[in-house]
Amino acid sequence: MGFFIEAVLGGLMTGMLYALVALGFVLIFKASGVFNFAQGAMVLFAALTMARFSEWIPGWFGVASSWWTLLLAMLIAMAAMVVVAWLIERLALRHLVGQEPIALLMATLGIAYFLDGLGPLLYGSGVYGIDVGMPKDPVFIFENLFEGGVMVNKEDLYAALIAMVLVAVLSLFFQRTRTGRALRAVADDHQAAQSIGIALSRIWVIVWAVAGGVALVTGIIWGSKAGVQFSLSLVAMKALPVVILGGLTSVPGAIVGGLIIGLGEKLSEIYLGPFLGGGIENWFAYVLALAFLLIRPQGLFGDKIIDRV
Amino acid sequence: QEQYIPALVYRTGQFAPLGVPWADGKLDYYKLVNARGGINGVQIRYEECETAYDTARGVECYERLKDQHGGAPGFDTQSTGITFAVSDRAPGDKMPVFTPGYGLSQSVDGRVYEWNFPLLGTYWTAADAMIQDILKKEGGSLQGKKIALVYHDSPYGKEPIPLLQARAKKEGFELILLPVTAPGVEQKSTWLQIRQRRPDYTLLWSAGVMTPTAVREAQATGYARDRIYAIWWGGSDHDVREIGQGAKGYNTVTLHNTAARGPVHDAIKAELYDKGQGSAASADILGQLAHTRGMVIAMLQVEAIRTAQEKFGTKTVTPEQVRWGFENLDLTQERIQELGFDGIVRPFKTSCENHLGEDWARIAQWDGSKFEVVSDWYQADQSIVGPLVKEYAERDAKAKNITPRDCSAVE
Amino acid sequence: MQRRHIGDVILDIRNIALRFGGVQALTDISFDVREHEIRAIIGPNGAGKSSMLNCINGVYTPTEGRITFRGRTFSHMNPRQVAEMGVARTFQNLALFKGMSVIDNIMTGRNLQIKSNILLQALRIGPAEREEIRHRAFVEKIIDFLEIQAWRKTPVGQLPYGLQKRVDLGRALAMQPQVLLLDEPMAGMNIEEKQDMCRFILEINEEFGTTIVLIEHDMGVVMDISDRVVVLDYGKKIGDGTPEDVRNNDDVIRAYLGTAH
Amino acid sequence: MPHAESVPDRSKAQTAPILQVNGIEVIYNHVILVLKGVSLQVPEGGIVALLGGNGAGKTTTLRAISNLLKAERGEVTKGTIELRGERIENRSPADLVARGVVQVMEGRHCFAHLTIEENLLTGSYTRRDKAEIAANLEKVYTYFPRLKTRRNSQAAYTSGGEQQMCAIGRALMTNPSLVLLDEPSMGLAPQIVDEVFHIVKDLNAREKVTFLLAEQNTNMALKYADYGYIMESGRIVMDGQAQELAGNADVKEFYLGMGGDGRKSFRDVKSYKRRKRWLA
Amino acid sequence: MFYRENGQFKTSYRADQQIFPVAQDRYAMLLLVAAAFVGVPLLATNYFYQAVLIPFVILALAALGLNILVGYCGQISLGTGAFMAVGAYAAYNLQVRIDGMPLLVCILGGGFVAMLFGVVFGIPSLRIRGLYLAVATLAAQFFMDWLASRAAWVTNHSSSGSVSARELQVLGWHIHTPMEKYLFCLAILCVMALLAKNLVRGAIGREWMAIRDMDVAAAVIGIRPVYAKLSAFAVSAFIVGVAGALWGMVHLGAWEPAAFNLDMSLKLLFMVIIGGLGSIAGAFFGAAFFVMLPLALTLLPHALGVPLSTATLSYLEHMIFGALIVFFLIVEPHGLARLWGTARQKLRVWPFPH
Ligand SMILES: Nc1ncnc2c1ncn2[C@@H]1O[C@H](COP(=O)(O)OP(=O)(O)OP(=O)(O)O)[C@@H](O)[C@H]1O
Ligand SMILES: Nc1ncnc2c1ncn2[C@@H]1O[C@H](COP(=O)(O)OP(=O)(O)OP(=O)(O)O)[C@@H](O)[C@H]1O
Ligand SMILES: [Mg+2]
Ligand SMILES: [Mg+2]
Repeated sequence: MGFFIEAVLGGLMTGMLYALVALGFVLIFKASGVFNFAQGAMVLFAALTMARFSEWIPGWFGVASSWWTLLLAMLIAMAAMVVVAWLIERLALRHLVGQEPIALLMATLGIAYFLDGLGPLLYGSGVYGIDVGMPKDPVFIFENLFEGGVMVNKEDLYAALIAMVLVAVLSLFFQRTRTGRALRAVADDHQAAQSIGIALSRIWVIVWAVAGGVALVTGIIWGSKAGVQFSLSLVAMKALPVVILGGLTSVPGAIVGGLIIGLGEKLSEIYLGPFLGGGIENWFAYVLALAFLLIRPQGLFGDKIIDRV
Repeated sequence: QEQYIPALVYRTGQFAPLGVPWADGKLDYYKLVNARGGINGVQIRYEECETAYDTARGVECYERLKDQHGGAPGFDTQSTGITFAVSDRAPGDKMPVFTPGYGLSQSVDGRVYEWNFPLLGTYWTAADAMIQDILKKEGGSLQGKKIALVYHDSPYGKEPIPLLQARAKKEGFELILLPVTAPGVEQKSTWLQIRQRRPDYTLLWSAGVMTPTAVREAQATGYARDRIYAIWWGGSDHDVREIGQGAKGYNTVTLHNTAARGPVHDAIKAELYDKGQGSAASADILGQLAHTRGMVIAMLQVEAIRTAQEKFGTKTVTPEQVRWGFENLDLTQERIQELGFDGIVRPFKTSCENHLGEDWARIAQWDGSKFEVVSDWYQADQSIVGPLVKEYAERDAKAKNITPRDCSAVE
Repeated sequence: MQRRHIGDVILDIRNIALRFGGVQALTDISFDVREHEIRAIIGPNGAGKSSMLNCINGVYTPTEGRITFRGRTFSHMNPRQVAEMGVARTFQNLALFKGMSVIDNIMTGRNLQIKSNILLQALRIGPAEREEIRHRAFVEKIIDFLEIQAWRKTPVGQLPYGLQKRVDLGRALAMQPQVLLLDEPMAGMNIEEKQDMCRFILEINEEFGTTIVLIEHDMGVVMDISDRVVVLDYGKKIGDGTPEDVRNNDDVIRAYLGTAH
Repeated sequence: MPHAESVPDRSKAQTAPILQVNGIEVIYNHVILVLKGVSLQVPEGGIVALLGGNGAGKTTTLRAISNLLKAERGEVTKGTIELRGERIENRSPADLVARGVVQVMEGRHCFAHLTIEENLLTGSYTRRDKAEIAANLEKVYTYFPRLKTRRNSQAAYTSGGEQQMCAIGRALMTNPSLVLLDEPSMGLAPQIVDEVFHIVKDLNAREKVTFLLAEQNTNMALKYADYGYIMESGRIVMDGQAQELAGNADVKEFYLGMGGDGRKSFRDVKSYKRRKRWLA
Repeated sequence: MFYRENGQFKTSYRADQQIFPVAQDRYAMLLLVAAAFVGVPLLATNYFYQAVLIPFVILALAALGLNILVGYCGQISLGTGAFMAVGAYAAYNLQVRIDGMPLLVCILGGGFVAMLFGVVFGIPSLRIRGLYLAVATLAAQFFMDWLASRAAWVTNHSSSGSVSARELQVLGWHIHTPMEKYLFCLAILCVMALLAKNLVRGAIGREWMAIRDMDVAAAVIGIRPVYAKLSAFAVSAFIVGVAGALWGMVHLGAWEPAAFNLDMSLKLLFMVIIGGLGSIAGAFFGAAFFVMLPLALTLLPHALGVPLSTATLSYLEHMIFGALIVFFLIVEPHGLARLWGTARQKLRVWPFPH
């Protein structure tokens, strides 16, 4: 029983981490109708910037690494993501207004290639650490209830909290603000949005920069878990079933989807995996998402797909 | 006159942190040989080809480079996948493929695998050394114990399984197999399973990001790090440096004396790095596992070429002649000393039946800031590995319609 | 001019209701359509006219009610069955296949008749090719009839709106339907184009005897060419009869025509 | 400050053109030449109708003015467009909206997933004054009461006419001084068509909003417009005061469907001799 | 002025329905095919075969298959790698397990099994659409990745999960040299391309396109979405499966599961989009672009003798590659085939500008 609870908790917290990545996808899709395959590359790029500067800055100032050097590195990384957002808009999106979603998807793949090259070129291809003081050792709760207690990973807990806060803030932003509404309008119809004076370029820079910020947070959390290296960009793949399960257009969907996928994935691997030879969680997550989609093709919270004649 | 040597490397992609020092090690050694006057006076002309650890790109490199400048003297593919792909072409192309410390374990059998040379050791060597070390710790018996294998779910990660199964049968321990899907950024369920089944030891066949993630998860689930044994590709400094104290006690198996510096390192520092000609950014790299591994591999290749040169009396050698060189390599203690590798590799001798030579491995442990060798040398138990090699090689021979050579007829 | 003979009821709609969540799009609608007649449906925007057509050809499933078509009664159908029974339609917001040429668009209307299987089509031998040519000839006739020869190979997405509407009609005609449902075929056209369109509709009706159900907002057109008119408002039927009757119906004037007409 | 700029100078005489288009050429996809030198003028405070058959190039002209061609892969290759004397070919659509030029696109283009009210509110994106926005919203609701009843439904689920009202209302929310109205009457019930044109007239009279409208419904357009241009195959073939045009024999025959002896029945057009213009 | 169809009047619908109605196109095509079969073997080197021609031919075939699904039927798939893998492993198993199985039967059998697999994974498309479907097709990809490395029977119980094909021969023709491999693959490609072209310009092709462009309208004129979508999945998976069998058995010879990973799927999708959705020629353009560009990027600095480290070059390659993709999408979002079409249209009116 204690172990089952551990598995459930572990699954839920992993799910929150997926949700964080998924959030980046949802943001951009919601606001521009672009399925951003470059999200993983953005995570890597942001994390690399952060990791390298947090290492360099103490060197430049001749001080030991402390909270303000970290903060400075984070600000620099954020600035870098804004620049990236601006360049992406300038050089790519602007010229692709009104194109098919699939062409836009491909363009983001091109951007992913570009960033995957640029990151290591600027920062090197080693393994770098990000240490923002996340606790690494486990804590045990309910020790009087179960033998050995229930193990919880504090780091995951913090990460889950951060994810939740981000999601809450972003949901409010979309539903309640003028810019949020404009973002949704752009996603529906680029041309019509332009025709009533919504400046696409500005909107896009905003969204991509926000998505860059989400990527940075994701990068810091995952990077402090696994170290910052090339494979970090692959965490994006783990978020895809979350995105479709929750609905491409739903910020809260990312969280719920994340929880379902995280939980389903871990439980299936632990309880079903041994019978099938193990390693099933990767495709099982997709099968789980598929099962939900068959019932609701637009994901749990996604906007209904509208077709009228 | 020049001897052309193509070098397949991966300086980019998922495994770049390992590939870069490995490639630099190879290059540094070639440069050193050149600085010392070449192989019997023949300068090495090397050329890199980037594979990014991608099989298709590796094959492209192989095809492009194999016939250049009078023919390549063999390939060290740096990848299990590329080795598989290239091994099938090698007999047709008459091209030696040498895979020190990786590749196909059964290719030790030179009767079937005429063109493959897994010198120094295979994954079966590694697995066997780990079990021997554990046996030692457990006082000679593993009866009723549990050992988990957490492996990269690819041909590479699966290589040790047959050996471990054989060992499990013999020693009476339970083997738990836990595959991790590449790239391995997410291993929570794996480590929860470990927590659930509580294996006494965990062997780690990891690569790239999978290694630090595994160590972090072990830390987060409270699994003792000194009960983890990683294959050599999970035993580089960069794999655990960021974890620092959290990885203390983590074991890895090594083919050569990790972190040991021989005279050859000093030579490279003096000849190259002090003159600003080193391949890596700084001389700090000298002595790191992957870099030294690169040097050792380059050294073996150069020795095979030298052996071929001396046998056939030519300056530049053909791939076929190099194959002979690999098959008749005799690395004596004197020679090792002469090359400056004493304390790093041990003497061995290859033959028609045995393309491995001798496999010596030992265990190193992370002390919080660096790897320290903590065991004596082990050698894979021939009574276990021998029959396995034979069984697998013969099966392959049948599948591919190869008639094993009769080694008594080979000069 | 010779009037056609208007026959028996071919399509009978009984007590149809349709609800979308909270929106009651149609409430208890009943009317019938006789063979060979031109039946118009009018009503203000959002009255449920398009929804009515969608119910008839199986795109929407009515929440209540029955539809009888040539003696067969059904409460819900899938669009394919309806198509097989000989009902074709055009769409209010163009629903053409944008990436395909005019010929291909109209050829899709023949697909129900194509018998050769996928293998024969891949090899394109004998019967498959002959069949293709036979249908092609038929489609060319439609193209001639609608006077769009000059655009036969243009992708429809690039055609001006009015021509797209004709292609839409052509696609429906290619099905050789017994009943043709037209949803605002003349929206967005100028007089001359409307005249052309009327000509086509009348010709179809007279020469092939096709029964036509027509939604249209241009009262001139409706009054001139339809035999009987149904008027819907907020999902309810508020009038039914000859154009004359309807034009003088107070409810209809209030809800739809306005005082200007 | 864009806001101040967008308020037109009302004291100027009606005759000063707010918009002047000089000989523009438009090419789609680098190969399809659609406009072959179109010139027109829109006086401040006027209602100008742009008439013509399908494919004449009306929409293209409007798109060229509001600079929405790019997304359609079209470009203006020759000629100039001036708004109050200022060249605007390279202004972004958002800039133009800030200057008071807004286009109501053909085919409605409502934001499908937004509710009617949200659709309207996006129209006020360039506005910041909360009170003004609220007032504008009220104004739109008084013009189109039907929208108020459907304010909380997603636009995609409203009928064609409701969507058309929504699109017009949304444009009005930008506080425009020049509205480019593309086929406002398409698909609307006669009553609503009347209403829409009334509203146009009303806005024009009361708020001095200038309109350039592209229409197929020549009858209606000429009834409400001051001036008209007739386009055919990418060229302006005729222009003049609305009444003049309405009285012109050719216009009567081709655009108003009236021969010498009043309106012809649609039933009789079969025998009616038409000139074939499709192949012109 | 020389390239035009004026004066080439069609007197029958048969003539008008030819694949290349313009005579010049017909001759050019014949020339091209002749050059591919005869001219190329006179010139190419072994390296050129292995690194360029064979991958090009096989990838063009796979892209062709994928284009049927994505370009013609509008169902985006990211599971193409899995279909290829199924084709390859099925062909391999047929060859190893059944003695004397002819190579062609193995390869077509691989296609057939891939077809079944494709249909199964196509079923969700009946409900799920667009990008949701695209992501959902990843299920096929990851499932196949897993199956190939977990189920021992797939790899005929190879210990490490990698397999290698036996000797290749067709009707006594031993396919050994790169040239023979090239010709073999090319022949299959030509036949498949012709059949695919026939399909897409026939009734079934129109059904696919109708579903792609507007599925409700398609249903109303009597097209069954189930049949249209699943047949597109079937045909596409069949062709892709054959390509996979060729890739594994003929091109690679030996492979591991990673040979058909997600990267392959993405690459193929790239090919059809850069090449041109809904165009047979697009598959060829796309494959050519994808085979040549990275190679050109690798070889160019060599040729120029730019002294950059391998890693730097490799990262620059990545960046240039990414940038070029975006660039081509901007220049012509409808792909190289459309670019080619526009060029031809210009040629037709040449020397007049419009
Ligand atoms: N799929 C749907 N989901 C929800 N509501 C719908 C749907 N289809 C139609 N409606 C609603 O049903 C009502 C009737 O719509 P319908 O399109 O039938 O009107 P209409 O009479 O054709 O109007 P118009 O003349 O403007 O085309 C409208 O209020 C519309 O919002
Ligand atoms: N995106 C496009 N690409 C290519 N050609 C186009 C495009 N848009 C319009 N055209 C062509 O330009 C010409 C003029 O079209 P436009 O839409 O301006 O006509 P219109 O006068 O508005 O007609 P309608 O009354 O039907 O709306 C048409 O022949 C049309 O085929
Ligand atoms: Mg309607
Ligand atoms: Mg128009």
